[in-house]
Amino acid sequence: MILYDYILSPSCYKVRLLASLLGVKLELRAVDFHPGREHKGDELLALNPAGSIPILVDGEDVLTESAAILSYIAAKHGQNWLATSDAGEVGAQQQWLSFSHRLTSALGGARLVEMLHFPGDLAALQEAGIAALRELEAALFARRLTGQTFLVGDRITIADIACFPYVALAPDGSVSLDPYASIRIWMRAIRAQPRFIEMPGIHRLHELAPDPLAGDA
Amino acid sequence: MSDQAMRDAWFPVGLLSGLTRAGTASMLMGEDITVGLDDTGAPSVDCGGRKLPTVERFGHLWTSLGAPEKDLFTIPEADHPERTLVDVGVVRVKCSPLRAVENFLDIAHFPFVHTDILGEEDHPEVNNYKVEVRKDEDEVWATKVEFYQPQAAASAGGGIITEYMYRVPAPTCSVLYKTCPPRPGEWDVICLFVQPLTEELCDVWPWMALFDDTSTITDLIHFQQLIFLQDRSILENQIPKKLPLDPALETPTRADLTSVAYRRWLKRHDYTYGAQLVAE
Amino acid sequence: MQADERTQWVPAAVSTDILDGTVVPAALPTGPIAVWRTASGELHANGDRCPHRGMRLSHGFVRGNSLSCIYHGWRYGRDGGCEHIPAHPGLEPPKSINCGPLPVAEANGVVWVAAQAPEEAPAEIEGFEALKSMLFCATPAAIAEAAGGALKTELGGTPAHLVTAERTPSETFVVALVPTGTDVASKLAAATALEALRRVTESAT
Amino acid sequence: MTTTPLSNRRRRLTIQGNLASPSFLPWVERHSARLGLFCENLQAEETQVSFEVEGQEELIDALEVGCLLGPIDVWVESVEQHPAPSAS
Repeated sequence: MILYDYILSPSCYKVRLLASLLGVKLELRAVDFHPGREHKGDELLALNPAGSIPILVDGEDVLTESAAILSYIAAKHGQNWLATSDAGEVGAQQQWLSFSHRLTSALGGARLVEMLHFPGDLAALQEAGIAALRELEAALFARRLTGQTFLVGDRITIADIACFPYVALAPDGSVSLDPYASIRIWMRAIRAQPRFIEMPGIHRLHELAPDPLAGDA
Repeated sequence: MSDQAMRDAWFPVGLLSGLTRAGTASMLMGEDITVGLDDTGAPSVDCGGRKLPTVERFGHLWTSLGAPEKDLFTIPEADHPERTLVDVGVVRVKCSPLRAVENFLDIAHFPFVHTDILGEEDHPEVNNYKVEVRKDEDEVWATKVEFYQPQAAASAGGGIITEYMYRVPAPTCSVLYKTCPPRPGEWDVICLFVQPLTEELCDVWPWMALFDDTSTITDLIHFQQLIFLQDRSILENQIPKKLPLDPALETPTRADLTSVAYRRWLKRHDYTYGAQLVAE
Repeated sequence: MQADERTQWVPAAVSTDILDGTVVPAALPTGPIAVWRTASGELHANGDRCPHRGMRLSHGFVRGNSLSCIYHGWRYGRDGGCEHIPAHPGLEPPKSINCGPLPVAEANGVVWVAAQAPEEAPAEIEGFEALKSMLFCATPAAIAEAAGGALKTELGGTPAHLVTAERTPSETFVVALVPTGTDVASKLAAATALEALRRVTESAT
Repeated sequence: MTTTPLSNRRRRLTIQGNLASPSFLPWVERHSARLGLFCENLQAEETQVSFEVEGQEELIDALEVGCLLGPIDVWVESVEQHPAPSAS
């Protein structure tokens, strides 16, 4: 599988993260998104007329929407990362995959304005981002009341991976995560997964590595 | 204290490759500027109807709000024809422009912020190194800086002791010379050029001149953006926002000597835009 | 800040929102703080500023009984004293390098922090426990008014207490308390009602 | 009798520069205390301040580094360390 990738793109990171968690090897093609705007060049527009990344190419299959790519990789390599056939799970998974697009446009939009000089109405993007975070916080709190940590079913799924990066990077768009206790606990549970990988702005949990001083105790 | 010394310094305001006739609205030390090309196609910076002086160098357009006494510094090593010159692009950071430079001069954070790339927790020790202000050039230099790095550059295969030299030739610019794995004896040149928008907001324009025959330009850009963006969440969460010139509420150690030399040099020259003078 | 304000307990977090071995950001009127639990669950609070170079310690990490700064890994113990400086591994740091431990207490499932040690423990509200915290973009007075004139109220049919702390002139930290033993469905209804109260309060502000 | 770690040193620090501000000596003493060090045998003039400290080498180095910057109303030109006679 070839992933057209940008190191600072949270949507590309979703794909790299799921692949890592599933132990799937991706062949990465670095795209000069900023400052080169290579995704708007002829070669990549031929592959994806929408002019966006990520793009996943697997033989004949070409996918350009991150939620679809997550579903595809999970279907091939990690069925338990998808909803079961239970209607409640199917609905919840689709709900959160759609919700992730709101995070992308609101928090991701604020991030592009604040970090990379993209045009946009920052205040409106931040307001929409805060509304989405409050909604997510309320949902995750409700899940905690029933003893659950993740968004769908009783385990981590692609719904969590789809929503995680733009939430974790909200501060890049000057939207604070400090008020959201349930989001913090949920993000920590994702970051604690075996084979979790970082992206700039999302640090690893150093405490999970062996303490270099432990031998001195 | 006046900002005049900083107003007389040169600052990067855009990539030469990105200038347009339409111009781009930007800011320099709190003043609105427009950066672009004039009617003749020459690079131009306008500040409220006033045309500012310009220099084209290192892939960037440079300007000043005042009257610079000195020409913009040079980097002779970067002229080598076999080097790959890399415009990394701009990243906006909500921090003092001086804090962005200070962080660039720091190696002790590598094991915790650039884990498994520029440092690792098992090798955090900072050995003594040499820091001086070179009188003729009036620049801060840190030399014989050595640190263990798991993956020093995009082209690096494994862990090595990397040697660095840091140079501060202008109040918001730093040049890093670093062991070049494919060319023993040569140095890679990695620069951090910072545009002060306000005292607590800056645009950072990293730029590199490397010997690297194996990586693509895009790989090199991604590597540098990866490193720099790992620092962004640190820079935006230091208290206070401005860089303290009085360390009364801080605890610098020998490992912070480059930081202290940089702050001393800022203090000596009244480069205090973005600095906090009295600790609080 | 007045001296008597410094010795006031301020609600900083819900106890169950701070997992063992983690650190979270909070605030006192004196400024931001970091609240953390050791791996075994012991609760601590200190200023949210590493004495080395000012990085917020709430971005750091907890190992065993110590809190480390994410910037350079300086490590602080339960008394706030520096225990280890990675750049100088042979150094035994003096306790005088200190991140400023703060008085901290738990009552009703709420974590209370003060700038200076208060004379008494935080007042218990008999029979209630913390449900959820929420940040309102409103003043404590506006919240009390929207809740019906007092911070003793009901949420979704369940009796509730609201404890509040002004974080900024336009933001208030709120913890809702419901009777101990409230069932899950009623807790959910109370949380939903708290969201509604926030909407009403914020649209009135 | 107290024992001190083997790495302990006793040093005289000599600070030179424009040090006339009355804020400087209290600043040095506060910064020393922050590092767990105690200034003894202090001698102060407008252009030179010197004192002895005893402690771990890296802490004395840290005091030297902190004093190099100092408060905003003084200019420290240099800080030198010399061995000082042992107190014990």
